[in-house]
Amino acid sequence: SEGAAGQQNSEDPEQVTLQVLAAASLNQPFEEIAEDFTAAHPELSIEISYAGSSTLVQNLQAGAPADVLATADEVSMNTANDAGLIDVDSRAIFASNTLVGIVPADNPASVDSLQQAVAPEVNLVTCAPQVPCGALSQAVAEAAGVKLEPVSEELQVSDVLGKVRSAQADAGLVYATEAALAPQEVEVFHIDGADDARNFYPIAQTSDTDQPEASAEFIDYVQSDSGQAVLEAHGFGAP
Amino acid sequence: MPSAPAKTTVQTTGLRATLAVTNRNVAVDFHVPRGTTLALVGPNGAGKTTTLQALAGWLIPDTGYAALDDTVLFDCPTPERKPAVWLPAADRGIGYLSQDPHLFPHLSVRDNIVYGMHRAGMKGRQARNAAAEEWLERVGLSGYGRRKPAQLSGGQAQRVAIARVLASGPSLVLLDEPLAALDRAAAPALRQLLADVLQDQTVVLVTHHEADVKALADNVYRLSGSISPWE
Amino acid sequence: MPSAPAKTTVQTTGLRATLAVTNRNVAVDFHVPRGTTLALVGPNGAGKTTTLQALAGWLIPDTGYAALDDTVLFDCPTPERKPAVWLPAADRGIGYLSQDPHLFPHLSVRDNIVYGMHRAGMKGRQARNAAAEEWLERVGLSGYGRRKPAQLSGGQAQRVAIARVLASGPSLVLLDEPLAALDRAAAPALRQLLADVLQDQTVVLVTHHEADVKALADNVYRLSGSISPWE
Amino acid sequence: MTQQPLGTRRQALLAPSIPPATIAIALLTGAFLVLPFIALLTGITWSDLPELLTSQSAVDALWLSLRTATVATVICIVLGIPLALVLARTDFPGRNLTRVIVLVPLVIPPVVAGIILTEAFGRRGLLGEHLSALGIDIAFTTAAVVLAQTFVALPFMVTTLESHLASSGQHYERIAQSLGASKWRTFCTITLPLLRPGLLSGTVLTFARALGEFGATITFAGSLQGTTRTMPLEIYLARETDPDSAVALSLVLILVAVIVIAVAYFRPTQRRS
Amino acid sequence: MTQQPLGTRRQALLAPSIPPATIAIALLTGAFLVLPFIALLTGITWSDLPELLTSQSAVDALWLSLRTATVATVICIVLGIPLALVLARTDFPGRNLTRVIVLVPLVIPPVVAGIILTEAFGRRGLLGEHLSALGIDIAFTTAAVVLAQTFVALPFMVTTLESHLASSGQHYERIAQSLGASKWRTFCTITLPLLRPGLLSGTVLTFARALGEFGATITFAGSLQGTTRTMPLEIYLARETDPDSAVALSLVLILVAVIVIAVAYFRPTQRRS
Ligand SMILES: Nc1ncnc2c1ncn2[C@@H]1O[C@H](COP(=O)(O)OP(=O)(O)OP(=O)(O)O)[C@@H](O)[C@H]1O
Ligand SMILES: Nc1ncnc2c1ncn2[C@@H]1O[C@H](COP(=O)(O)OP(=O)(O)OP(=O)(O)O)[C@@H](O)[C@H]1O
Ligand SMILES: [Mg+2]
Ligand SMILES: [Mg+2]
Repeated sequence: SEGAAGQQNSEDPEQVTLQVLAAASLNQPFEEIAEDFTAAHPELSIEISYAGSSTLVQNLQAGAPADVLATADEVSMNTANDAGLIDVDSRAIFASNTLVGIVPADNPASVDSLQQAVAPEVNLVTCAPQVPCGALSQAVAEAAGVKLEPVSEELQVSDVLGKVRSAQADAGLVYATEAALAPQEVEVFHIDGADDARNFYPIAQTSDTDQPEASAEFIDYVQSDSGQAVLEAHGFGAP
Repeated sequence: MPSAPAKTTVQTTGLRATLAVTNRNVAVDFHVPRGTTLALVGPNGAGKTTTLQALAGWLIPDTGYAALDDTVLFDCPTPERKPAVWLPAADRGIGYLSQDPHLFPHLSVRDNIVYGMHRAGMKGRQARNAAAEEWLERVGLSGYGRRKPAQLSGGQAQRVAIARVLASGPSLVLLDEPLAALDRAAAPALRQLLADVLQDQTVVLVTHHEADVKALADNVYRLSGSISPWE
Repeated sequence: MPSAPAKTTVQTTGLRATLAVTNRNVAVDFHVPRGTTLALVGPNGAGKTTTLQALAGWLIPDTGYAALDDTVLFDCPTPERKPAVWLPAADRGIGYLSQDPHLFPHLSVRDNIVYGMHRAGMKGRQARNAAAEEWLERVGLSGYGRRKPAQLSGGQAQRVAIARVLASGPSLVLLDEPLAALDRAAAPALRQLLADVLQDQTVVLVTHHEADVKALADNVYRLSGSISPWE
Repeated sequence: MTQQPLGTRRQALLAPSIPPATIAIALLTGAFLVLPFIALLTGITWSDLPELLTSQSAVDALWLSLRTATVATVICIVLGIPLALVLARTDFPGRNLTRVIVLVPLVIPPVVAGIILTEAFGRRGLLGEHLSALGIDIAFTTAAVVLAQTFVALPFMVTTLESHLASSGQHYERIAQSLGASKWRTFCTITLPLLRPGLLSGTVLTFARALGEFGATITFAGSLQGTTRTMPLEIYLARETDPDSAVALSLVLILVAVIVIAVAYFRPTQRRS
Repeated sequence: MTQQPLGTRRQALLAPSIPPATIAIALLTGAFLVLPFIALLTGITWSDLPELLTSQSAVDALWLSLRTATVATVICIVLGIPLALVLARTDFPGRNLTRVIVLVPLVIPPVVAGIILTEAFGRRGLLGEHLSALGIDIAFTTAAVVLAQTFVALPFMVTTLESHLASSGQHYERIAQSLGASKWRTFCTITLPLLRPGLLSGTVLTFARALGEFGATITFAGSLQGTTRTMPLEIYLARETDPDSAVALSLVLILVAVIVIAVAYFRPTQRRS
């Protein structure tokens, strides 16, 4: 499964390229992690493709060359597992994410709790229940005993952030990592009980990788202290 | 030549035109007294069509001045500047039969003839259709009203184009070789028709045929601006 | 009329044509002996253009048969079925001057004339350009080679179209009112040119003018299929 | 004489033949396009189809898509014809700049189109701010969907119409005005009818683009069943849980488009009336 | 006589005037399109721009986008002209069905286009399976990007060309063949040059659509820097972290498109050479 790009290092026959499929929300931490990792392992180079988790699984199913898969939810990983695309033994949870509420910086509707956010005059946006962050929102709201009636059920968490950030919406429910992307533009409010319903990020080797050792090393590194530190810096919680 | 009844303006006004189109080597200067027909003759490329186009409002001459009775059609004192006066084509009340018939391809023959009757002030769909039928009969095409222009022969299309121009009730008629495509049998009849219809009208007629000049023209203006190796 | 030298086929073969186009009311049947000119005359709408179009391969007649010397151009025994023989236009070796000049608008006047010289077998860009210049001179337009067709007057375009057809070296020439748009001065000269160029050619000539018939035709075929209120 | 007997052969002139090589390439191209279409058809679990298509969310999405795409297309026609006319037939400084701006929505990724629409017409946007002050709030409404579709589809209408206007010449307009027709009458009775082939192909492209619009809608209008969640959004969502149902829903979208387009498009391709 | 003095006024016939109402609507439409464009320009942090644009990933993506969109456009021209010609000028059973199939990629959401491309040309796809057996594997290569772009952009070329061919008539082709020109020569010297306005607008639409392609690419070709991550994918990723940089990158895409289009497009709009 060596990609075409692996040829650029052909002067060094030992050079190995690791191909990683990662959820788009992992873009920043994984770039940093990859940099640190290859610094420690000069014989390895890493290429990462980012997309939505379900797209990644579909890509893999269609034969995308890859050694490691990291998704933003366990459902996608289960799908990959059911299709025999991953090596079950290598599967691990390496990060988690909690749900938080966000409002535009000037908080036009004066919202600072989930209860206020579901008031009818507030333009609330959430993810659609079909996507991971939407399912999480539903679960949290149910636990808190409120009913979500958003003006829009977004297909991606980044669209929720986008709408709150542009003040198109008065409030939104997003992952803490997502909120951390725009610290100046949105204010975060905590949701009671959200920590009990966390979303976990699994990682695994693909079943047809031809670099099992290197893959395992990378997966280990993500779970190591230095990997976790990077993830934490970007708002991710512990596994 | 008898003229409109109770009008007291100078009978001879009609059309006055002086114009030049430099890069086509065209320069003309003539006067068509009201109610008369001027034949514009000359070799291919002399500028006959160009002159009619300027009068019709399709082309701005480099310099020139033209007036129809009391109305100034255009006034272009210098080639560099915008015309001092430029009456748009639609407001000139001029009927122009171009060298190609150019019938509206999407309209039936009848609707082509009806098209200009708005200007002629004819009211009512019925009246217009009846008038169009009359015109078709005059040009020898009764029964052809429902056809599309693509279904006509060359000479038939030319006849419809003549009817279309005349039916629009113009106050000046410009005809560019109206009888060129017509058969020998039809030409004299249509010539007679033109002679009848145009009798009291101010007309500029482009033609290559002596017979047309004889039958229709009161005056002749000869262009020789351009080349023709046989002149 | 002198003919090609060392050929021993029947000298008189030439063009034989019988054809009918029902819904246009057209039915003709004639023979043009090799090397002669037939004038096709008749009122507007009689079917002259239709006949030429069928011969040129632009239109399939309902029934008909035509052969040029030894080559069958088409054979349409019944209106319902596909023609038994149908030679495509490009393979007929026929030069057809249509009623409208239809010069290729994107080519210069010279390139319009050069276009058909492939068929005439003329080799080399230089030779072709020189030949085109000669043709332009013949039709009185030397110096116009670089213009675009849109920059010509009606009569000038018609002259180029004539040159274009003749320059393509056709073995049968079909001319639809070639001299209609030409000025009085030019017409006799071009008529003479045609008479010279077409002398040994097989020609079908559509015209409304007695003078053309007299000067150019060996035989006359008169159509009267269609209406003309003055016939 | 008036009613001539109907000919047994077509009266129109023959179409000149085209090179056989082009036919060969056309076949190849056809195959290239047909293959995915077959893949689509074979990829569908037909037994699931009835259930899928009658689900409330699918019906809502389909209905919403039809309404918004139709309205957007009509707006594009009404706005696009004048703009194309001005671009093709008048000469003004900044004409080329206008052309460039017309093409912008065509080039930018739809998601970015959504972002800049928000910055223009959103609650805090350049114009949206003032609309908001007047109590007009289009965010999260069906109007926002129409706006997004219009924005991304308009260039197709304008570009198509402009090229048709540019290649058609203006002889008939000139003659109409010489027959005394006003500008408006010339436009309605000559320009528009003669523009018909361009208008049809422009409408097809516009409608199709509006119907398939996804990125700008999700970013600018949001996604709420029955209000802003059009078919493409519904399909995207379905794909999260079940890629097969996404493909099946696409088939519906194709069928709808084909029916709508067929009504508009196939009439003129028949030879003569 | 050969060289006449250059006229001081344009020799062309006047353009007949258009209704003032159309000018008013055109202005309104222009404003509607300009507003988001202004929003785009004001939304950019210009000081960040140099850094953004010189980042390796942006340069890679831009270069990849340019290459793939250009290749896809060329393929669309080569494949689209014959198909349009066959659709417009020949009569065969199944012509209308072919038209429908040509329009399919236009209607389906790009993500679904990616899915069905995978099912057709992917490693386990209808054709891909056999290609794979031959050692040809296009999924997740740059070739896959080109394939996806070609698939979604081809309908624009075909539809535009077909409507131009349909509205242009075939008189000149007939005359060329009567002058003895072969089918192929007629095609090259008459049909193609006269098709120029349609070809230009088709090329602009095709190139723009290929350049902006996102959904089919990410689904069918994946997103790997330098190989399959085109500008729209790069922009999508940038947007995850920073919408402003997404807008700024879009500006680059717009500039590139404008330059490429300007080269192709603006020449013919100048009056006479
Ligand atoms: N668009 C143009 N650009 C440049 N020159 C042109 C253009 N149109 C016509 N001309 C030239 O202007 C001159 C006058 O043309 P015009 O059409 O007025 O002639 P005409 O007298 O009508 O000739 P004909 O009897 O052939 O119709 C001709 O020499 C012609 O070549
Ligand atoms: N496309 C068509 N459909 C139906 N009828 C047509 C079509 N074209 C021509 N006709 C009719 O066929 C008849 C013959 O037309 P044709 O053009 O052959 O006449 P023509 O002899 O060339 O006349 P002209 O001297 O006017 O050029 C005419 O009555 C005409 O109305
Ligand atoms: Mg003239
Ligand atoms: Mg005729």
